[in-house]
Amino acid sequence: MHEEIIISGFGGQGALFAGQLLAYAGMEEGKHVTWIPSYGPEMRGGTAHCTVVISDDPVGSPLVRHPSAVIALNLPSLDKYEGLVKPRGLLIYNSSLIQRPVYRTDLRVIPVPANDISVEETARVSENGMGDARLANVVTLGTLVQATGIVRLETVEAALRAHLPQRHLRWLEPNLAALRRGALVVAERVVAY
Amino acid sequence: MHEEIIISGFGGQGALFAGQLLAYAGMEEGKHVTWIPSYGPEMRGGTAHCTVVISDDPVGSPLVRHPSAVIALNLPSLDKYEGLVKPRGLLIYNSSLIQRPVYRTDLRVIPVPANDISVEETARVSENGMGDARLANVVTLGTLVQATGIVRLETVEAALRAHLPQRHLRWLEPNLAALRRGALVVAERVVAY
Amino acid sequence: MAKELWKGNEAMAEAALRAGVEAYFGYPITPQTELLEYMAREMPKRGRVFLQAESELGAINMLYGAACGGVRCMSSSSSPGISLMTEGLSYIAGTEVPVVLVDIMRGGPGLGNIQPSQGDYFQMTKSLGHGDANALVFAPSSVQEAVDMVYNAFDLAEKYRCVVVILGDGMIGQMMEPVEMPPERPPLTEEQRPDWALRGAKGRPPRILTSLNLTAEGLERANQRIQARLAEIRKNEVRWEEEMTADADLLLVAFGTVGRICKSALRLARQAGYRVGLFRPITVWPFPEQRLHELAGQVRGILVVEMNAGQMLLDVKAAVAGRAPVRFYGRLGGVVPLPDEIAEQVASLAASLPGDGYRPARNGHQGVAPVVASAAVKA
Amino acid sequence: MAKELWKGNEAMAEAALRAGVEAYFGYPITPQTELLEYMAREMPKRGRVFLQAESELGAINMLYGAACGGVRCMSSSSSPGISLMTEGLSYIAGTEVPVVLVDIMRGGPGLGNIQPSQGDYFQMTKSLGHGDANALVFAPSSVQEAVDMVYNAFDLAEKYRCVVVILGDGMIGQMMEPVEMPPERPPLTEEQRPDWALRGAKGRPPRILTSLNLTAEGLERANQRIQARLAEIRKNEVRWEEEMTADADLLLVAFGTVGRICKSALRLARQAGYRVGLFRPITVWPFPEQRLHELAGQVRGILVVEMNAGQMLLDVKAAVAGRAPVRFYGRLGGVVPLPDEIAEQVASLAASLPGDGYRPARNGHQGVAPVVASAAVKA
Amino acid sequence: MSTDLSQYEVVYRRPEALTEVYTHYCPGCTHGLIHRLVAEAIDELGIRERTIAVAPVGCAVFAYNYFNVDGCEAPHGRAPAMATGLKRTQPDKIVFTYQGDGDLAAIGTNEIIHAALRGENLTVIFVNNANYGMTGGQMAPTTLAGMVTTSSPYGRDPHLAGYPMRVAELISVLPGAAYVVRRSVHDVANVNKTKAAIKTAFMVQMEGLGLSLVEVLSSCPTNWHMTPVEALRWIEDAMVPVFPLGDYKVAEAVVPLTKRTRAAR
Amino acid sequence: MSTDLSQYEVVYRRPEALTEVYTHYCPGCTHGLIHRLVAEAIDELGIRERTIAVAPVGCAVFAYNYFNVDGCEAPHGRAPAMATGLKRTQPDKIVFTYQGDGDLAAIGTNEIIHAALRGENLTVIFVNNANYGMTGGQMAPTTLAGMVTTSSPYGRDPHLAGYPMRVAELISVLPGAAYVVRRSVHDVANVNKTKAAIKTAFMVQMEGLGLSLVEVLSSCPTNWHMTPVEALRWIEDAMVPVFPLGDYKVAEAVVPLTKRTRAAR
Amino acid sequence: MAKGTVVIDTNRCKGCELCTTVCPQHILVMADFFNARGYRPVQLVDPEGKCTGCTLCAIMCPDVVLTVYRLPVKGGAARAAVAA
Amino acid sequence: MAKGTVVIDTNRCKGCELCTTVCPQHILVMADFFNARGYRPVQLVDPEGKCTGCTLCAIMCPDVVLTVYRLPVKGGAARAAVAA
Ligand SMILES: Cc1ncc(C[n+]2csc(CCOP(=O)(O)OP(=O)(O)O)c2C)c(N)n1
Ligand SMILES: Cc1ncc(C[n+]2csc(CCOP(=O)(O)OP(=O)(O)O)c2C)c(N)n1
Ligand code: SF4
Ligand code: SF4
Ligand code: SF4
Ligand code: SF4
Ligand code: SF4
Ligand code: SF4
Ligand SMILES: [Mg+2]
Ligand SMILES: [Mg+2]
Repeated sequence: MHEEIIISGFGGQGALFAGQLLAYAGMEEGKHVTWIPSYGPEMRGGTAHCTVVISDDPVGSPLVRHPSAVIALNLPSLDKYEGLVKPRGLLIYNSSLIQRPVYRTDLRVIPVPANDISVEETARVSENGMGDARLANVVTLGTLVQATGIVRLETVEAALRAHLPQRHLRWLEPNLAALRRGALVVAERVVAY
Repeated sequence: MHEEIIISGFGGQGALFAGQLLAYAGMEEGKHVTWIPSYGPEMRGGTAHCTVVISDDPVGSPLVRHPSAVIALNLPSLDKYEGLVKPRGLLIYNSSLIQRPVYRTDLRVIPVPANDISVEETARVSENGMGDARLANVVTLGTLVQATGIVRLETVEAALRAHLPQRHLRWLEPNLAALRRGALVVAERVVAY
Repeated sequence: MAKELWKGNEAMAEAALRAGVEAYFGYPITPQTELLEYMAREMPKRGRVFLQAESELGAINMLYGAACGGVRCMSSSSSPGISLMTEGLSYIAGTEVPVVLVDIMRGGPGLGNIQPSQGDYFQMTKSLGHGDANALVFAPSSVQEAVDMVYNAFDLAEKYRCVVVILGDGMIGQMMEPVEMPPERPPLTEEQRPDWALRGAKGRPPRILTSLNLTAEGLERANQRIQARLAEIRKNEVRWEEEMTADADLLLVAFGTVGRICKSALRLARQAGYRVGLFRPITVWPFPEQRLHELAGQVRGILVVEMNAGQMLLDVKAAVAGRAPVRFYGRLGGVVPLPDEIAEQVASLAASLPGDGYRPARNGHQGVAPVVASAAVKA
Repeated sequence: MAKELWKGNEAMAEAALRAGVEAYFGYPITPQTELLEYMAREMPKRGRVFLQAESELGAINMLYGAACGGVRCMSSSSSPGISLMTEGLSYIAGTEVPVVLVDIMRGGPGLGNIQPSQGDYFQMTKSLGHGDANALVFAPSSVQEAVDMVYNAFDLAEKYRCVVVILGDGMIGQMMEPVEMPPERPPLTEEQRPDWALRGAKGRPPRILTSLNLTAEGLERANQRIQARLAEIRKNEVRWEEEMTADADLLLVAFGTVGRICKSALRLARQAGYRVGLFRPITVWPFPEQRLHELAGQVRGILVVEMNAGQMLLDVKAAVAGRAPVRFYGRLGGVVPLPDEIAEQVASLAASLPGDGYRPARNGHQGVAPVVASAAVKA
Repeated sequence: MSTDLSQYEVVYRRPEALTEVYTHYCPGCTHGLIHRLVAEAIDELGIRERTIAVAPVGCAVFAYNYFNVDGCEAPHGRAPAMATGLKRTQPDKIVFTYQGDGDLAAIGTNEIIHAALRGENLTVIFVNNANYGMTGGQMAPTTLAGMVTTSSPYGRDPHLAGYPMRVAELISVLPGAAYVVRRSVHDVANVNKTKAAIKTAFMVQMEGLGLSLVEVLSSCPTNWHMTPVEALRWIEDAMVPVFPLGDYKVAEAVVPLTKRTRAAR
Repeated sequence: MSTDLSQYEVVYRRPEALTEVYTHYCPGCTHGLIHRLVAEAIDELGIRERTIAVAPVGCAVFAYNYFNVDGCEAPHGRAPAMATGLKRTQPDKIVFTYQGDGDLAAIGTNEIIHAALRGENLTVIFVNNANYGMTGGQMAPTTLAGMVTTSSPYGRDPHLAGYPMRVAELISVLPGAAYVVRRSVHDVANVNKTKAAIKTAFMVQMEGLGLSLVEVLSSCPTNWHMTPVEALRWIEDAMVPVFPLGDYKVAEAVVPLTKRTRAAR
Repeated sequence: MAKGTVVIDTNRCKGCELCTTVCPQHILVMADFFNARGYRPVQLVDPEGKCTGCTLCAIMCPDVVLTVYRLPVKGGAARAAVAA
Repeated sequence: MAKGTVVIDTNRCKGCELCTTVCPQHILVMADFFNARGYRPVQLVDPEGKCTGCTLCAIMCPDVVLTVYRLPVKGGAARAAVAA
């Protein structure tokens, strides 16, 4: 097993954290893992992405040109990575924000209304009953894990429990819920292969 | 012909200038020449010396370990260079300041009362009739040139005319006289060989 | 101890803390700033000295001062900042006081960018400023290796009274990997301080630490002492890694993260039927020239891969001494060479060699169309 | 024109003036200060810019600014000051603006002393700071050669948009020798200014000069452009001198003043019956590797002599590529190797070589007892 | 709503001395605002075609892309030296540096002090945002006491890291500095005053009177973890008391110029 | 003349904090005198065994050979940084730098300013002799207007090279500086005042009050081309008017210390 | 009251809201959509023509998003353009 | 008048004459010979015992050449030694 995943989105969308959760889970399951962010001024307001490699063998390159799976949390990310996914690879995108169709036909594509799901799940615990999009990253991570089986969903849940920053503890339950909701999407709507 | 001369003395004794005159004269006579000073903090009050190489061939090393001739204008210079002159080389020293005998017996040694001669020559032109030791360097240079024939005395005289700084022009005649006086010393007292 | 996921910069900082670093001086610069920020958080907690200097010149000279006191100290920076440190490094090396320096290289020359690069190879392994100053330079290829290097760097620096450099790149600094952290060591006691350290001349004659020696003879002696120490290092500390060299007739040579990327390239090329091995210098000064010289006698050709225009290449050529043709593949400006393109380069190296006519079947991973080799590719 | 006796530092300054240097920025440091002082006297007389900077950092960045305006400009310094300039040099090289720099090397590392040395070879030929910055580096062995190099340096710097370094040592700076000064050239006219120069965006789009390029791909392209220029230099500007190589079976390799001292050593060794030749690189970057490689095929052994611990040695080894054994004789800390001791080293090299059994009669100049070879002598 | 603009006069438009390039600054970052003021001053003085900009290393590193003038990029902190090299060799040009507080007040202190000492005819726009913006918000010499940054995570402790550096005060001590003032851009009135000062600063150079430096208190909403609006309020509430606005040095010969710029508004 | 000294009391003897080494200073150079004052202060305060000296690059480069304390050698201008490294890691030690005007006021301005800004507990002895002595008398930032040096052969032109830098005034602006004064050694009274100031400066460090800097006007007979006696007169006549003697900063907490040193004399 | 209007270069706007806080007429409001660069841009909502062309918004905008227009007052030129 | 004397470390003296200019008794004069380091050292010429041990010479000497002695005044200690 050797999977190379890129998760990409706007600065605040939590792509980097989702990648770390995945890496933690991989490590817990005894795999070799690397996680590497894009860094630099482009982080200022622009997009941020990270690359996670999970493998049975020691990881050579932590950077990849052609990932086996991509999560695109916004349109620029889809624009940037659609062309790069390996043939027969997996492309998950945030259909709440991205309206355009996917052009590649040699990919497994899963649109996830990640913002909408996040809004629903966060609304449950927010004081004013208004939800927000902050869990879109975890939603799509759920989808990825479910669709690929790179790691088990429970391991990601454990990683969430272990690594969600203390100050965000009240968001643990919504996170777990978002993760599971994301996983369910796979069953619901596999659009193309 | 390949001569390597070191001229050495206290900071103010003009060793460097004497060396330059010699180098100029060598150049005028179509030789290959180099002149290199000692430099650095030791110049502060300490001794200063220069090495002049005059040769029929292009000069390889401008520095020498074993000069063929040395002019020692003061005692520290004699102490430093007596042991380094080449066997059968020439050692000229300022006997006005140096009382001790020379120990080497394989050298041609010429003591020159350079300060005394200088005092005499400078007294002639000074306002108050008091001489000083400032021409000791040129005196010994005269001795060197006369004793070795490296260059002709007239060429050194021409060099003096050409390179004595403008502001010292009134010292030209005394310089020329000092040079000639130094040359005469050779005839007078060759002490040892 | 269980492994944890650590970011390279922070992992190195923590390793230094556990090794007993007593003082850190630095100045922010991407992509090493997390190291400084980690120190800012953790050093005060443990009662140790953290100080953000006004510049890299300030930092390296604060380090110099602390080191003169026999204190375990360290700094970190990245390429432009390292350039500013070279005068100080030369003084430190000339004074023979131990310091540890982490250099997380980025793209140059000039301001360049903040992507991974190996453009400081020359300035860290060769010149270290003016004069014959040399550091013991380690090039980590993983976060764990970086951690272990930092952890051991202080002892080595003290043993040889030298500068120890951890020469990583942006990838090492920014990447997260599982790490097993070494145990915390007790701090140095006053008695353990070296006998040359400036601690106040109480009950003993004053000590002087200087790199100045006005006479040529005196400075030559000082240099000979330094060179003798460096010779000891060359004897004792050369380290490298080999992979699949036993039967190799082609050899990849790469250091740092490029070395690990070459491992993937190696697998691809082996799948494609090439008998290729990997030689990864772990110390880049001293360079493992002896072993490379031996291996060069065994292979048909050597491919050096670097993220620069060919710096280690020179050491390789000198070590190989004509025993095998040496080719170079370099990416510049922060572009990271990836396994597939390196594998392509191996193939084209093999094709270009006279060799025994053996031409492997191209049945392995095909990758994508190879990127055009950079103009920096040299014969 | 008649020859005059010139001190190296002042001669180089005058040569620059005659070549049309428009601005000089520097900071005092022995043994190059006379160059700055000459500029202080002469530049104002000719209506040009002399400015003593607050430091070498100031000087190199003033130079950078002037160069961005397409102005003929220069600076000079010595080893510790040069170390402080490397960040700026890397920026200048990365921005591709032409400057001329004189480095009069002194003993290191650290403060060292002010005696002649060749300890900046690595930092001037290899790293020039971080990244793959390279300068065209000339190593003069006489004052006349230094003068000619400086005189031509500006044209070369402008042609290749690069840094040109005159790499001398304290001897070159302090020595007086007869010099034939080249003629004064007319100053650049406004039309002759290069088309990239910052002169105000009057009637044209603004111009930008920078070394920054945030994307890896963009910076790689910039680097490739620079490397292409450097390749041109390698093609066109390699220079060296040979003496008595035709029949030589031993080869001395030395640069700068050591190269000229080796000429005397050569005569001594020839007198002693050794068939020795001299190879003196005049450009040390680019290093004349091709010709040395050829010569290496002809000789039984090579002796590299330097005033450092063995820096050019690495280039020699890489160029020789195993075709002949390479030995090293180095003096450190400002000690100047003299002809007799070098001749002794030639003899001991010859004795140590397997060769054809030929052993010359020792009938030449005996010199004095050889100094003990420095600890820096390496196999 | 389609107004017929042909009836209207333009009362505010993009200055010519700014290019059309989108800036990379964070939303609400006043670097952009200060750029605009510089550009307006250049336009109003009619010096665009003879101005050369020296950009710093800091968030304003790309300033040369935004100013519609010849431009270059100095190593971190060395802009005044680079500008000196430009101005000394091209005295007819107008050369300005644009520098952050890390750039000018930390690594580059030496260069600015000596440029001021020598009275270089340069204009320095000094943007004080109390932190190193570009590298992610570390402590700068200008960081306020107690202020939390990524390298002063427990708040700047004056006993360990000193009190904030007051640059205008420091530079004004130097004889070669002709015009040294501190301004802010936290509201319209202060923006206008800043603009006048920047214009004066350029005029000082045009008259060859020596170094002019305008320190501008500027926001960094991203690293201050505030909204842009909050950030401006914080300048007023927290920064201005530590960095009092005002004229720290107005050389004799500069006084008439300040009157002219005031009148022009 | 053989006096029986056993009857006598020693009223002046070589301080213990000076070694017996002959200094390399030129005849009449007051570097040696200032060394002596520093040594006396160290002796009187009883801190010799816990003092560390940081020598500069400049004529005082060998200061570590002359002070009978642990010592080291900083790169040109970096002594305050090196001293910071020493003091921060050994706060119980007394660390001082001894720096010339080229060292501190030219290449090393950044380091001294930031040491002062941070309020490093260091003592700085700043020897202002209006030129670069060691390299043969070039212009320094402190060179007087019109003064001829080897790098200002036509006299320092303030329009090109600026007016002399007044270091004490500049440093006193910085909040972390606790005690900043200017003194001179051109006559006995001033030597004594300098001594008191140096002693105070060390006491400031002993009390942990921040940076103390004593600027001392000093002679360079060699490069000024004067006799030592003329050189002292020149300090009084030419330098003191440009560099007024006095106390530029005496922090609240330092005032009692100055009284103590005055009383002790 | 002078009559004015502003033209918004929507894609240039970063949605920082600085203009909205200074507009005396409160006619600048944030849009509920994102522009091409992912920011919520400002919009002029001035159905009643309240804009006076006072330029305050433009003076505070860090991104030079706003061009301000004003109807010339009869019998006199408008206030001199800030950037002539 | 207190009675004192000075001891001169002759080889340390650089002949700068600073001490001679401050001695109120004018009893320090330059020698007519050179010391081992080539300088003309200062000499105490005090046949009449005019030296008061005032230490002024030592205070001005840049090379710590002079050690100053004073006969204790009866009924009281000498002025506290400068360097205790
Ligand atoms: C020599 C060097 N050191 C450090 C850096 C990293 N660096 C880039 S910008 C910066 C700080 C910028 O802060 P400031 O000048 O305040 O500008 P701002 O971003 O706040 O506008 C630093 C330290 C560098 N590029 N070069
Ligand atoms: C980096 C560097 N630049 C320049 C020098 C040369 N240098 C040595 S001492 C000195 C000036 C010293 O002047 P100052 O500090 O005033 O001391 P002084 O000799 O006058 O007491 C200089 C420029 C050096 N050693 N290192
Ligand atoms: S980081 Fe701060 S200073 Fe930099 S662009 Fe963003 S808000 Fe502006
Ligand atoms: S050169 Fe000047 S400062 Fe240096 S020792 Fe001589 S007199 Fe003193
Ligand atoms: S011009 Fe004035 S009234 Fe019109 S939108 Fe702008 S701030 Fe509001
Ligand atoms: S101030 Fe400018 S950038 Fe900010 S919201 Fe208003 S128009 Fe947009
Ligand atoms: S102690 Fe006083 S009186 Fe005696 S020699 Fe010295 S200065 Fe003169
Ligand atoms: S002051 Fe000191 S060095 Fe000078 S002459 Fe007097 S005793 Fe000698
Ligand atoms: Mg800032
Ligand atoms: Mg000085």
